[in-house]
Amino acid sequence: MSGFDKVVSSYEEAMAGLEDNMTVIAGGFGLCGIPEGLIAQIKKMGTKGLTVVSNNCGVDGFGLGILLEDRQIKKMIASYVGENALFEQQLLSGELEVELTPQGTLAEKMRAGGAGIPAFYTATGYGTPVGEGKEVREFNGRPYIMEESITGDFAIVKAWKADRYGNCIYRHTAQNFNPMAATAGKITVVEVEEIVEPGEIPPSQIQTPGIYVQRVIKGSFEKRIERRVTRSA
Amino acid sequence: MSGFDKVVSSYEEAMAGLEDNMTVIAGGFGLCGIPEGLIAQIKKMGTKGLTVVSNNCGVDGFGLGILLEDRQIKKMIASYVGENALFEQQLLSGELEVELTPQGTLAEKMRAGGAGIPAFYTATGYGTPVGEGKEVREFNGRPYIMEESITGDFAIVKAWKADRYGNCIYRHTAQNFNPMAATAGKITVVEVEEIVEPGEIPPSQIQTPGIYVQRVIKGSFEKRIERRVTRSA
Amino acid sequence: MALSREQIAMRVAQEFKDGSYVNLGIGIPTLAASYVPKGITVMLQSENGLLGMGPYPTDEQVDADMINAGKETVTAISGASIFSSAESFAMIRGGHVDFTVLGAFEVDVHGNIASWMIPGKLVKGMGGAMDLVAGAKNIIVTMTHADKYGNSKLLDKCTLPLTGVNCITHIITDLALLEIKDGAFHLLERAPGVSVEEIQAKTAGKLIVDADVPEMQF
Amino acid sequence: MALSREQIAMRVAQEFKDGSYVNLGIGIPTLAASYVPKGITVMLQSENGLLGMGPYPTDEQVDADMINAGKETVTAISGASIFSSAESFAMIRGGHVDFTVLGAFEVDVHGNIASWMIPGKLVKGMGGAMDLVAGAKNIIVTMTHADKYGNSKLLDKCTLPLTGVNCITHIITDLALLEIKDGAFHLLERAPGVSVEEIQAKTAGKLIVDADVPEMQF
Repeated sequence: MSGFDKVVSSYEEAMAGLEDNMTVIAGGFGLCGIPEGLIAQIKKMGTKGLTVVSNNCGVDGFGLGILLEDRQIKKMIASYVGENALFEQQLLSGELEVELTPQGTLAEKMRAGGAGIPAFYTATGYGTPVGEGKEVREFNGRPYIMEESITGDFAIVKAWKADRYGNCIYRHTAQNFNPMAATAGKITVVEVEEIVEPGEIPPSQIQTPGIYVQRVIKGSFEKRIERRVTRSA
Repeated sequence: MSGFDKVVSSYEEAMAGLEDNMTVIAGGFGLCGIPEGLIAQIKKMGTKGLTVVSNNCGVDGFGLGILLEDRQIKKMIASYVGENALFEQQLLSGELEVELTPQGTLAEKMRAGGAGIPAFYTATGYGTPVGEGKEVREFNGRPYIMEESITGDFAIVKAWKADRYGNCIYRHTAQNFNPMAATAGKITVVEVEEIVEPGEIPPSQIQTPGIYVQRVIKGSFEKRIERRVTRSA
Repeated sequence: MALSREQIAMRVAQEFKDGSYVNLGIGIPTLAASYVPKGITVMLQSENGLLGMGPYPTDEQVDADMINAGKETVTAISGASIFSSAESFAMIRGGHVDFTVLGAFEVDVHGNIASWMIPGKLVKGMGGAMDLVAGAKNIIVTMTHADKYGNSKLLDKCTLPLTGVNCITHIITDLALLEIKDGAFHLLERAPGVSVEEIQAKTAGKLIVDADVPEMQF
Repeated sequence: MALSREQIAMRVAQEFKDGSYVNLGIGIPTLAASYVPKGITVMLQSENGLLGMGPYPTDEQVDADMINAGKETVTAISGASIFSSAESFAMIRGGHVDFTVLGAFEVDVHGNIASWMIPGKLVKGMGGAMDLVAGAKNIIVTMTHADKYGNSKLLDKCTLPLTGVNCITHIITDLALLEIKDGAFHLLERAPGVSVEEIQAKTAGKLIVDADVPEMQF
């Protein structure tokens, strides 16, 4: 089944084909479950004018935040961007465009993009700035707004394990947006902690079937913690 | 956590509240992964005028087919109904109304119903009898039709194992429509092969979180096979 | 006397029903988890994909892959489930979460809420708040009754960009528990020692006060 | 001579590209799985929720919970995944399945297909066929060139209720391989020993024939 072997051995191969002005969909919630090495590769490549779709934009100096340093991001589609001074500065100076999208709508837009559904209706955001300019329609007497799906030229995903066919599982809450991002890229690249052989992950436990995945690379992860809160034992 | 214990001990309790003219969403594909005991209970209760939403309607004498015997089903929403002489007879005589729905659209309608999405667009069925009377809209130059979601007064679901909180996993391809059905019932009843204690199913392997489930009952299953095809060893 | 943050959280927790699925926003709402009444159990939903959120971890339990929607390290209870963001908001949008508790800048007599944006200051984003207020069956807003300049946050009409319309039914402030219906705030309970007059003075929106308004019981 | 069912399936299998995800309809399409060329691997998607469908089970392997979209008992290959119907059709509708092969009653020069309903006879339902033709990137239709009365199934305009519009690009019949483009059937290959004249006679829709039409190679 060599035709299904998605494993690549370098980050150059992993992100080959990424060009200026493309759209990149990224998994992750805050700094949890982010494809650290793929983001670093985009920084290294210096690709500019990117539209990045991700729940957050990292923090100063880590995660997607590092792509702000050389102004690689033209537009950010996110639900929450409040942890990043450089982000704020570029937003206020007009260098960075931001499309704030409710978190659930963002997740659903990615899923819909991957699932061939061009648009759906949600009550979320009706009557708020999010609903402005969007079609409103009533169902059972309640108003909903139409939201269109999102797809990307690339999707960059962090999984726990993948087999050579690209079948992925995620670890704990590092799952978050990753499964939806994985479905929505023309080229989906998954960075994993461990590559296993086909069959090692039981078929019903696979969270992202390999059909959505074009490339798999083994990474190493810092896994920085944004808010370490503990209790005494 | 007794407030979250969803286990009931009789089929009467499991289907309590089911009334004439209600809508019942059922999991299963053909005879695979169907809630056999819950269907038998509906037959026993004699509830009439039901709208049943299920990919298929069983076969003569098994699965949802047994609800045809006493004409309990008024309307069937399904993608394929071709294995059932009694079905054919009631359809031709006008006793049974049938709304044929493409399989993927049916699955998505259930998911949307559970997810608070009242409608979505799909290319499936555009230009065919399925698209007649439905709103057509172009996205990126391609025409799509609007499909509305489905919810049920009851959802009847077959799972492999559930814990007392209603967290479910499915076995092999007996998963099929069950996870979507589970999200779309005002009262979702899950019939399982085994009830386990909370924590026995690892959190990331749970396929239907208990929040969707109101009642769990342990059943016993015949698991009739529709088309047994084998090869020599 | 005005309630402390902890007391607001305690009053919120009294509203929890046994067997409820609850989403608690950052701040006072999260505190409510510490005051769930005896004999009542609730299961906490965290919108990043966790149902059955447990306490903060011990040092040994800390795991970068195990966080809550506030990006804090957490644990999961026995019987928890973990899922994608799409599934998490399917639960929320689909009305499967019984209770949502969240903070706000302003609430008005129509049940509108503003909680995510103050124009002129930097916009951090709405996160999951718009989905939560659109989807939850019961929403309790917690906030101080007035801002630090004494301006009421309970208005006839919100002035800030909205998070949701027509969705808030109950508010617990440092001064009172109020219900919103028929285009007015209805005073249901007073904080111990707080007079109806003080509440009236600090409520800009239409307020309806019955003859006898009981004090909160703790 | 007209191709047998097996030969049609063999010709279909020649179209498979290494590393393709393929959905095969009931009948001749399913047979194609047996003729995948050496050195080529494809992964079979079954729309009831299985990617990586394997051969039929031995008697010992039979499991009622393990079936394909034709409701037959099957097995899964190593590296297979199993998922819900919603996920399965997300794959299909979203264009992630590379090849779909299915049967039809009629196909026309506009790429329309009719395959699920003959009015007056009982309607069994479209199952997943409408989703498959709407979502697949490449669709091959397999069918006999004409019905048993000699009536062509390749028409200028389908007469039966449609399964999908503007979606079919290739047809493999017992007589020929044809491509649909620019409002016509284009004859690409003939079955061995079948004349262009016979194909022309049995093709009701506009047919374009190049000077030299090669025979299929097996």
